[in-house]
Amino acid sequence: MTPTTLLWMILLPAFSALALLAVPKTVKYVRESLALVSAAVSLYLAFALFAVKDLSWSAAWLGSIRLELRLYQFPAFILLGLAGFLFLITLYSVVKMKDHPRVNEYYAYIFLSAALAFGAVLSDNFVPLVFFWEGLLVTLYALISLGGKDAHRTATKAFIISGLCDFAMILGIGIVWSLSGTMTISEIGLKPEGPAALAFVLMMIGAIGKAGAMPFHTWIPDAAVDAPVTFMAFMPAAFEKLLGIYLLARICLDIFHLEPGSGLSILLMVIGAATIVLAVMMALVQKDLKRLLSYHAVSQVGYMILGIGTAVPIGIAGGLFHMINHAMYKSGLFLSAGSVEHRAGTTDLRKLGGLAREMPVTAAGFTVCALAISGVWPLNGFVSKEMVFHGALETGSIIFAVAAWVGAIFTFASFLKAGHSVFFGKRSEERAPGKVKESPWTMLVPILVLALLCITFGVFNKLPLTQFIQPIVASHAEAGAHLDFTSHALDLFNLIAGISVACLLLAFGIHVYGFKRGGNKAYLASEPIHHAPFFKQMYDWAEKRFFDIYEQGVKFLQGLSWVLFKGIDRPIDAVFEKGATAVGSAFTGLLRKAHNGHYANYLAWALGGLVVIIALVNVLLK
Amino acid sequence: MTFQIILLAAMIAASAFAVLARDLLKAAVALAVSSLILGVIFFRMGAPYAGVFEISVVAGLITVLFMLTIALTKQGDDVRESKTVKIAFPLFFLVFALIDIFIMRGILAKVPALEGAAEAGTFGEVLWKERSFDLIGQLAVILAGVLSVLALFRKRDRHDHE
Amino acid sequence: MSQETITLLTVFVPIIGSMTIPLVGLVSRAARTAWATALGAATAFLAMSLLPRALEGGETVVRRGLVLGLDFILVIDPLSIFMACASSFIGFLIIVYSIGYIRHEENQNEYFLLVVLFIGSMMGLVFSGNLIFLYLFWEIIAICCWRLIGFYRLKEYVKKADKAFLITFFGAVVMLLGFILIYQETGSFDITAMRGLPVSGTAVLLILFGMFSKSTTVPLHTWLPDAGIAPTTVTALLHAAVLVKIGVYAFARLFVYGFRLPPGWAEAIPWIVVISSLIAAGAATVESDFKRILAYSTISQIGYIFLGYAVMTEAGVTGATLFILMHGLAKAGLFLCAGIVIHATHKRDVREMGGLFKSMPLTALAFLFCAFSVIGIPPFGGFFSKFLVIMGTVKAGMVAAAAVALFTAILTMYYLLKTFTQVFLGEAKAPAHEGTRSMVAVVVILAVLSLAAGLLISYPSTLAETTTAHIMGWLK
Amino acid sequence: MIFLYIGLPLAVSAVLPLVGKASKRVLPDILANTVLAGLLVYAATGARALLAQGPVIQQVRWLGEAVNIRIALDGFSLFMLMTIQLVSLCIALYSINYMEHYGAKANYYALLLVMVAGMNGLVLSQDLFSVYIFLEVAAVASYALVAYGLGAEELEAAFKYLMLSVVASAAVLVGIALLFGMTGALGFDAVAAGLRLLEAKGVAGVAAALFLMGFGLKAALIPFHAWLPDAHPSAPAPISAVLSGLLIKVSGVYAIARIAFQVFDLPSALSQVLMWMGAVSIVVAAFLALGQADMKRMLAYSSISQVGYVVLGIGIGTPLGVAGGLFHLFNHALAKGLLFLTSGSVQQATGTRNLDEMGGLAKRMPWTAGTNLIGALSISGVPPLGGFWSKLIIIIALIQTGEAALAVIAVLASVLTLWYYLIMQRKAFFGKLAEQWSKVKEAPFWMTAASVLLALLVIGTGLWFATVFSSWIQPAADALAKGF
Repeated sequence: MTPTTLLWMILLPAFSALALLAVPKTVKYVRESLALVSAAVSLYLAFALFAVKDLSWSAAWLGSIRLELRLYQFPAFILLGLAGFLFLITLYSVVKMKDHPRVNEYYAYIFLSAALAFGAVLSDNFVPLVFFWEGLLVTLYALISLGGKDAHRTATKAFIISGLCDFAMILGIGIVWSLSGTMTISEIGLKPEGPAALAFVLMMIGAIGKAGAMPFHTWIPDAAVDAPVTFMAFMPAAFEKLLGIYLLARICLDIFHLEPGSGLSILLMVIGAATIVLAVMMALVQKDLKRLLSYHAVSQVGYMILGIGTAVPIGIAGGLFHMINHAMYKSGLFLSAGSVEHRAGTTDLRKLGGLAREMPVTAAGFTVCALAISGVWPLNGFVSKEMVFHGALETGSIIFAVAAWVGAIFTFASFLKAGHSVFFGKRSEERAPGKVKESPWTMLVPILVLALLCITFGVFNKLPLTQFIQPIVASHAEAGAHLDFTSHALDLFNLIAGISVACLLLAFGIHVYGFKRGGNKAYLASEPIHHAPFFKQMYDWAEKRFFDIYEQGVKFLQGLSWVLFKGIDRPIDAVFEKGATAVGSAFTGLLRKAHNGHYANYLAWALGGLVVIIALVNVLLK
Repeated sequence: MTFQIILLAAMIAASAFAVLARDLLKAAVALAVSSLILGVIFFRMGAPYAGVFEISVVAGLITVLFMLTIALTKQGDDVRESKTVKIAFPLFFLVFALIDIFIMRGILAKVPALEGAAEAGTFGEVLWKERSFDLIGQLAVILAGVLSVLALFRKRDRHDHE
Repeated sequence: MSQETITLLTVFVPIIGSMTIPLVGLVSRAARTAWATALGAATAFLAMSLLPRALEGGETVVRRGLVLGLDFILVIDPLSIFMACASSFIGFLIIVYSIGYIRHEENQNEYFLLVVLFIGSMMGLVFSGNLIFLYLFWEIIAICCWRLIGFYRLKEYVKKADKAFLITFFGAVVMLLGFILIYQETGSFDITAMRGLPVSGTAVLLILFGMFSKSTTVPLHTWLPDAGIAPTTVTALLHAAVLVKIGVYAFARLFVYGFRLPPGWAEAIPWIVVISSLIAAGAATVESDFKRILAYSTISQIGYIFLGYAVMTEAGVTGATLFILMHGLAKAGLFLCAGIVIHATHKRDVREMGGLFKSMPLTALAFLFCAFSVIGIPPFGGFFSKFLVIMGTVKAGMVAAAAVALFTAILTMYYLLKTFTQVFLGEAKAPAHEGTRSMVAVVVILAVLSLAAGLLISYPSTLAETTTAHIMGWLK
Repeated sequence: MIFLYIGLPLAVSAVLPLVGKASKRVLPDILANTVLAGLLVYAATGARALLAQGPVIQQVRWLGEAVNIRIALDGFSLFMLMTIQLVSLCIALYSINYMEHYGAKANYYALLLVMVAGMNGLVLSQDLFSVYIFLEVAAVASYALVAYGLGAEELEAAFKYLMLSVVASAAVLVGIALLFGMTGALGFDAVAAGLRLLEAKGVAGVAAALFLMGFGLKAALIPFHAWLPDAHPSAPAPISAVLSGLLIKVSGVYAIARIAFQVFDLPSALSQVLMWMGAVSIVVAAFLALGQADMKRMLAYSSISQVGYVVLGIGIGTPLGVAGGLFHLFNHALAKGLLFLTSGSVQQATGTRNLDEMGGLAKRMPWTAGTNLIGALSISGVPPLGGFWSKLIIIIALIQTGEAALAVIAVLASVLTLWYYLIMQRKAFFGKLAEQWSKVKEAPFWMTAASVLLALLVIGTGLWFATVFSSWIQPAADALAKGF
């Protein structure tokens, strides 16, 4: 492995993207094979690099700023994850996106995103980091635009929200740069105090914004409806989570040294906890599978942020582990939803039901992933959530652990509702029996692989924890030198796990209660909560997008613009357009009135002038 | 002395004619004659410069101006003055004159003059030797006057369409 | 040829050549157009042939003594070469586009004469090393600009042209007063002789008037949106290649690489331009006339260039220099796309457009690319310039100003995407067709260049950095 | 033979009416133009060489005997002579076509030549009374020329002009009398010597004020300007051009400058008064011009405003200021002459002077429109034309002497100037062609040629300002400000 491999890691998908764009639409198979091959090569490279783990490469770039790439434990791991998802989603797309009218663009954007994401992960300099990071905005916009008729609205929304976060990050980077004097990330290590604290917050906004935490999440549920489902599995579920949390971890561990119990740590935990609870409450009442999943994609980010925000080793490890776990099961879930959509033509919970019989593999994959996300023992979600709980408790603020548990309750409740409505229960009357078939294998394989990974990472959790997570945390000395995963009980039989299990049982109870109240209709299972006194009002407001940062932000922007335009710009223009003319004609009018054509008048001026001049000359002479 | 009296009498006669003449042109010419005589009187009283200037300015120039004015007003409309101006102008003029009188009196009393700058020389000398350049000017003024009258009293050929 | 000769040719080939355009026009229209294009190409080529010189750094001063210290001085250094290349190249592309665009208009002789003269004067301004000659070319540009804005000769249009001329002239004469004050203080009009000399705040204020009026900074900006009534090629020329850049160029030449700003101004100017940028972005959001939106966008972006130079950090200055190029490419692209759209739909109000992506995909994509570049999204060129400007501002300790600038960037994002959506996406409201080949070719070239400038950033940035090193050199 | 400048035009003008009997057009055209061209060439070559050793005083001989006609030629007068012949020649060229329909061309040329002779005489004379006399020579000719159209409006304007001019003459005469009474001398240097001996500041001040009023009225400085907006537009276009371009400068500005410097030695009081008179004229007249719809009236007010600049520049009193003022005098003479000529072309083509009735004439009269634009831009002080450099020098001189307020006025007034010239451009030339003028034709050859010649001079002055400045303006300014 030569250092240039790092560059090829980025260039390969980029060139593939160009090649994919160039493949004519009429040619069959070439595009798909090309995509698969290059995804596979990327995955291979990622594996190879993961084995090496220590490389750096740099080249002259922006004047004195160099294009610095650096590979070590952490990026190598993320890179592997990204490449893996790229491959799986490409495989899935082979069938799912086959008939999409702009399929070549789709592949091109996917591979471009991959290239940019690889670049962002490998960058060891803020400038290339921002370059790749913000470059993802373009592919984000493009990919969402590929959806339905109104997709461009959502695309704009996603673009602007992400842009906001990225700009915040740029400002943060600027401050970091002026404090530390270098753009090379590995040379920086600041204490988040004073201006550095501001920089921390700004960079954090960039990171969690990418990951889709509240309040920067609102485009995700919209995209779930408008954008292709593969995009959802690819970007919000996998890539953006990995990138966002990766950067958050780097911010908390490398660039700044976050102290447990510090104000910033609390801030992060508050954001995490709020995201968990609020997003899951929204997820609970959704009637569309993709929308429901998308809210979970937001909610789960809360756990990661909470974990990293604790700044204690177990919490950080939990957050990171949750990141990779979440990417697996959430991709799996989106892909299953895509599979359902592919065959049943809809993801509306009200129109689905009993699909387990027709689509058993999909149903199985979905179930495993759903249980994993709900934190059911012994799946991977259970382990990582436990670690987060431990971390939260270790900081001494029980409230955050409580919030995490509340999240767990409703997560499970909403997945019970979703799974029940889609795969179990009665078959929907609208659907003729036998019409729906299981999806083709290329779609199923990714789902199954992801489900299996969920099981593996859960059951044999020591393996990923010691192989992947521990070295990462360990490489940041203060945080996790002695983390060996034995100090905290991660099995079923301890108090914390007990509380978690109790939460799950409670969730089951809620579901059953709601199911019965809703006249045995699974999709109505969340209605009791939906219509509870306080919640109803909140949900109504949320429905009207009162809490949507974008909608409110746009209103603010428009209002501000209007004020600036009418209040400053137009008055200034009036000064030139009307004011100057008015003053000119006023003076002119006055003077013209004096010139009335009477000789005597003029003579009087002349004589008056003479008197004045004589007086002036004489005064001035003295 | 007799010559002086004759000159004075002639000047008065010319002036009276200038006032009484109904034809404005003749009046102007009469005024010129009157000024001319005045110039000679100045000279004879030992003020050759005053004489020369009197002839230059009044006899030459003013006459031309008068003739020109007559030529202009003959064809032009009357210049109408508004009532306010009629009142305002004399008032202003009065004030101006008063100020002028007082200030000028004060100043004129104090106007210093160099010693020994008395005028000297004969009329011919002053006119020919000292002020000969003005002679050309006077010729030019008269030429201009003649040309002006020619121009203003020309047949309005090709101009009537305006 | 020596650099001196090349530079003199760069300035005088277009200026003198422009005078011959109507003469050629007497012979044949095609020959005239070809001749004008050739002059544009020659200018761009001559300017670019100085590039190797720019990369070496250092400067050459050409001097021809005249009376009263009004010497004719040319300064050939990386800054002037960079600016000359950017302007002449974009100007050349616009001339090519014009071939198709104004084919059916009257007064084409005058049009080409003025455009070439415009570019030539720009070259003169860029290389001028004497304040008075800077002013001289400045005003020749104003004259060209005035005639070109009123090109369609409608009463209201000519009024707007007069407005533009008067406001910029007002600013310019006030600036001239400032120049004279400087002359009084330093005893020279020679820019090269006054590096590092302190000047009074009054002079700075007066000079800023001129720069702000030309580079359309609030409150002397409103003529620029009104100038949108000009043919689109002209607006593109004004916004991208020449006119509005001369204020910032002069700023760099005088305040960064010239005399020293008195204390207080270095802090005040960034705030003025940042707020100007914000106000203009707000106005762009409210406007619905296609070209007015873009015009306000220019005003807003100019603020960044000023900001970069005003903070006087290396990153800021490099960023601002790059910004001139990037904004030139992208804004020219945006205007020329707008030109194609307006040409095809005969509408100017974006609310009456829609769904044009289908009928003119290349134009739409070019527009989007250029919009991304203007917003500052990687991998487009505009990203680097904006990023460096922000970095420079933060480095200078003006975090709040940088924050406002970034907020403006969000607003930029909002209105440009909104415009793109309104014009190219959604329901098709009017039948339309793609522009002529030369027109589309030019916008595509500009879009691709916007992208390429980002992907191959190391080339322009090396040049920009050499420039910065050169002009900041005396500060140390 | 410098005396030719006075004698030749006078002689020719005397015979011209007779020549006119023989040939109504061709001979007068040729004769008048040849005289002016010859004098111009002589000014540019021979007279220039004469001056190489310093100021020249020539004694005229009459039949072998020295008569007391002494004419003084220094840099300043030479510069003025040059300007006078240059503009007059262009105007005479223009008249070849323009004066066709007025008739009596020979008489017209004769008057024009008398006026030129008057101006030349004024410039060459070196004593107060001669100045006065030649002032009147030029003035008398100009009254007749203003009224040359013989319409009611023209006659009224000429009458008003005459009436106010007489007041001016009276003031000048009183001033001369005062000085003569004090010093017993009339020659500039002699009077100056006398005044130095007397140290009578107050009375000298009154005399200076009288001169200021008298010549100020000729120069149409505010508040003595009221005759000009009537007189200048009423005259035939070439005459307007001479009046605005030359007469007000020679009989007003030149006389003021000569007397203020050479007789009074420009005390600072006089300098202040001059500068402020100039400044007030600049601003007030600019505003007045702004409100005009009559093209020539606008130009007339503009003349007042620009003469303000000239006086402002000269009033500064430093060599640089004087140079700026004189340079502006030159530039304004060219540009305003040009503008009046083009306005004449427009009037002849369309029959109107009302800007509101015109529109888009550039389409039909490209040469006229183009030259008009050049003149307008030059006067507004837009580089690279001549007017820019002169204004620049004036402003530099103002700043150098610390007159910041005046500098600001001078600068801002040039925006006003540009404003009204843009209005003129917009309403007359730059815009859509108005329906009724679709058949308008470009001006005839000589009219166009004269305009183009002037326009080229304006451009040339701008581009080769350094040469013009160092070879003509600088010696003139030195002659005035430094006294050699």
